[in-house]
Amino acid sequence: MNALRKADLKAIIISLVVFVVLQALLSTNSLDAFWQLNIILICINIILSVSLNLINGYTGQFSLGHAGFMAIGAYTGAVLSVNFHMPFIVSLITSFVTAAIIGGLIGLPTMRLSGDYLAIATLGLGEIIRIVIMNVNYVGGAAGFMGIPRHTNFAWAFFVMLFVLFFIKNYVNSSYGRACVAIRENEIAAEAMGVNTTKYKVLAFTIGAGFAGVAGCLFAHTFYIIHPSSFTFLASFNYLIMVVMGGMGSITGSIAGAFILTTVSALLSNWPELRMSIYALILIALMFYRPQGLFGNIEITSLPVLKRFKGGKQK
Amino acid sequence: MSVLLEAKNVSKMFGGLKAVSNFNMTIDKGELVGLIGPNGAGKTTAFNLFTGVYQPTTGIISLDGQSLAGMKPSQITQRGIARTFQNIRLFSELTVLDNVKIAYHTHLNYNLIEAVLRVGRYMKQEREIEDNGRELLKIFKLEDKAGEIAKNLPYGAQRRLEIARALATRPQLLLLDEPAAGMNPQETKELMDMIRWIRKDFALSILLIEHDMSLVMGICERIYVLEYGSIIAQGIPDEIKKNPEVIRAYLGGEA
Amino acid sequence: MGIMDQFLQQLINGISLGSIYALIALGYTMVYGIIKLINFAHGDIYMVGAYIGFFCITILHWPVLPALVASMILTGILGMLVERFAYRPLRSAPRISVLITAIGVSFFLEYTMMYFVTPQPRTFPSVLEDAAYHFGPFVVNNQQIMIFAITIILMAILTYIVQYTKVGKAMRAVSFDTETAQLMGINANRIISVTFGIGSALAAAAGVLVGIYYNSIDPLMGIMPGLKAFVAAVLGGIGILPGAAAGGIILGIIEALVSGFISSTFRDAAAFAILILVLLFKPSGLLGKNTNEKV
Amino acid sequence: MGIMLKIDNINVYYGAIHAIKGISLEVDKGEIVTLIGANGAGKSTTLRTISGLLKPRTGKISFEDKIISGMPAHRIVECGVSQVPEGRRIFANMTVMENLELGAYIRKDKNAIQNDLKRVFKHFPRLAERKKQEAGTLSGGEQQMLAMGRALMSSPRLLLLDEPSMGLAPLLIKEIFAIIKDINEAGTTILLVEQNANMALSIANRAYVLETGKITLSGDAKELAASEEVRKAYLGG
Repeated sequence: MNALRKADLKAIIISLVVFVVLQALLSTNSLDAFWQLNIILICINIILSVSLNLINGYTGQFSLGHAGFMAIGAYTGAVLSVNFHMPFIVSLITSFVTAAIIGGLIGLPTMRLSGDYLAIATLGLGEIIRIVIMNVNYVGGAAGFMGIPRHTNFAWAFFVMLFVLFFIKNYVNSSYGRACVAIRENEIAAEAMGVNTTKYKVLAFTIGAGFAGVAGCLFAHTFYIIHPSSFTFLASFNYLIMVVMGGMGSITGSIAGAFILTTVSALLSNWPELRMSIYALILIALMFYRPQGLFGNIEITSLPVLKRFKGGKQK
Repeated sequence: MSVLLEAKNVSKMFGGLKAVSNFNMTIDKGELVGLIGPNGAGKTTAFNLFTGVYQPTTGIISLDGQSLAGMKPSQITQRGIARTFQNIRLFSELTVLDNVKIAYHTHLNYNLIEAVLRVGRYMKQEREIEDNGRELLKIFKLEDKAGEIAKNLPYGAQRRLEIARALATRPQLLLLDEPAAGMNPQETKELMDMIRWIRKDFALSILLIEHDMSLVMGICERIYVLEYGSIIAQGIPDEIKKNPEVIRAYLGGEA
Repeated sequence: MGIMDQFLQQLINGISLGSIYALIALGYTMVYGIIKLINFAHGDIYMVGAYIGFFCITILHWPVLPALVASMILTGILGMLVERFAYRPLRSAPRISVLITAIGVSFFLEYTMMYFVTPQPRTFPSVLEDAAYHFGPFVVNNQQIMIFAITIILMAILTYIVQYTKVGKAMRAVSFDTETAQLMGINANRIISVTFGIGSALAAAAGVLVGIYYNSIDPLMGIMPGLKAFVAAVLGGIGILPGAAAGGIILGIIEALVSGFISSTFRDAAAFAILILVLLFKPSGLLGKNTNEKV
Repeated sequence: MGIMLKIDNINVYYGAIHAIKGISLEVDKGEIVTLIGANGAGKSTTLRTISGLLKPRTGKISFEDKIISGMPAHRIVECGVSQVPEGRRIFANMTVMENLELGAYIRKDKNAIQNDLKRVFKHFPRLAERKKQEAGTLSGGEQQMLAMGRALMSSPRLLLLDEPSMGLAPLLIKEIFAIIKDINEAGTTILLVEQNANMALSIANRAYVLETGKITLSGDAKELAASEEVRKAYLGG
């Protein structure tokens, strides 16, 4: 019928193939427990990096508080599952809603700030969220929240990730996404083109926060316990680095960034100090030699090699 | 002829400084008006007041009889004023076509769900703006550059794209801030033809700030001259050229 | 102890802690003022300073003052090296690249240090005898007196340098308008380097003092104070030296009061809450002037 | 006598804009040369290129037979070229005295600096009265004087002035131009960029007219002042 739909269909088929292969590997126990866990973590980190990319990469609003929204989702989901025995899907949806609402409420005043000031404000807000959680005994305080059922399996993580990718990809390819990118490129010109910049900034922030909440909920149900110290601003840095490494404004890039960093981090987990030093050097080298990230703002589907197979109306 | 834009006794203070004072101006429907004056006279400030970037300290600006007071720039664009910028402000990392597509923003009305699921109105409207955008680019001789990144265009083409983008918002009034700045004489000449032609074909009014006097004198029907934030003269080009106040403002006193 | 006495005691504790924030914040604000970079690695520079001081005292058996000076000099050089090799090549790069580089430098310093000294906290030797002085109802100990004294001396030296020396005037000029400063014949790169050196030396002093005060140092000790110091700098008005000093002291006092009267677990939240309130209502800080973007 | 500054066919770009299109000009020792033209013609760009704030893509600039194009800006000041930038750009948060001291940044000889300070205060007595005042609180005219005084403190052999009349009332403009003439008579060569053509031509020896990045006219200042072409360059044909 048309190119868009055909591309969607192709993406779905590829995703299913990937899923079946990985699921087969998992159910035949070809991967040990460590890697089984890491595959789930990769899916979760992809959700986090892609949703942060919507805020930082596409809309150009420098947020450093992503881990805070992840924490909100994680704790919301855990409370619903443990204390209210809700089905997992309800926990996931509620995590989205709660994180999105708080994200929106935080976004409204802070989106007036820009650049460094926004970065530091969101960093502070993320920390406040974490400290508040740490002081609520109902969720275990500083000791952490224990006894969370292990609902997250590979299938859940994978299909939720797929949904988020689908959502954000289509979002950025609509007038909503174009408004975001226009704000990133030149806020004054965007406003002059009739884009209500406040609205779209807050909307991107809300959606990004919501999906971080979803990732948090998946994360909480991967382990038996969650702990406020998993959601410090250093975690936010980590997601930011995935986005920057992959390329701001590229979904493919965020996927690659999350995949590479999670894998490398898993591979080097026996040498923690060395791992972080190497990591730091790679980061600095990246900024020197490829500051736009691995993919820049290009998607894999628009690489010249692949373009030939697409029936688009490219000239 | 009916008045499209009217500025009545508009003043703008920055701190204690009067950037624009007692500014009066009318633009009729279909008119092509110039705004000139030495550096720092307050011309761009006037544009920023018309487009809602600044709010006037005193005075009223109205479009089609409706006051624009308190409106954000995006709302004013929706009312029908579009502009270009003195120092080009394209969405420089995006393609030429996407630059224009963004400008159709206010004419799209599908909702978030439709966008994410890509159904109904989304598909129809996206196709429309794609076609309209390419159509518009053709008019500005940019159709073969649709897929290029805006910042890679030659300078003159960037200026044209900025005008095309402004027109995509479907304005009644187009404000051009130094459209010929940085252009060579040949490009300037083509630009003059284009401005005349846009005005006629898109049936709109144009107000332009320009330093290139050959351009201003060549195409404007009426000219306002601004100095130190106040209008010191207005009239048809031939009057302006001979006006001793204007000559003094430009060449300085003390001959 | 009455509530007023407790208040006064917390005030003294707050000023001690605040002095340390102030020393770190001065470097933050100087660097931000001159190249508009949130130098996330500044807190780690402070950590390195603490370790250099520690080794001078424990291995070389130096007295505290020479150790402090040595730490300041070596850390100052480290700061200049970081600027020269990590930030200067990115002078015309987008802000985010430099910011990410700063995060990278921060990680690098933390974990390289951890590789060499292990993650375990070290006990900073007590260099002063544990004496406490009673001034009416409240108590000041030796360490606190030393912190006040050194902070005041360093601030006086800094003020002298910035206000009255040639290089200080050049620093202010570059920070106000780099291009015009060059038209005065000022080598901006050299002045930026000096700024990093001085800022890092102050952070090193803070590191040594904190070791003396809390008796414990570790490779990740710089993260929180680094952020807090940035909050202090924003609170006082980023780029303004007296602002950073005042911001540091105010922040220290507020934290001490929150720990004393509410709960120590909320003291970090208090710092960040202040940050956000300042950013939303007076982003230019207590001593700053508001500016508008030109269209 | 002899050529002091020689600009040889330079091309300067601002991103995609070709701002200076092959300009060549010369300033002789002891002269006042003015560069006039409408807004956006490239006058300031030319001065910024001489001072090293911009690098020409092609062509070269030499000062006293030394090639200065390509040198960093602070080295060019050391060669003896000082600029009063457009919009004055004084250090508003410092005192008048501190601004003047920064002007003498490259110099070491304390006595010579003191002499120049006296000279600056002689040209601009108002600055002496306001030595301790914060520069940002000065009036526009005083700020212009401070910017000029600051540039003189480096004891330049060539002084570049960018739009000294901008934003000033007519009476002040007269005063400033009289001082420029004095400074020149005291031995400093001057390259003056002005929009106020009549004023500039009245004190200059020679002039160049700049239009959209090119020199379209040049010659004796008195002759140009009388010519119709200058008016056309500003107000269009």
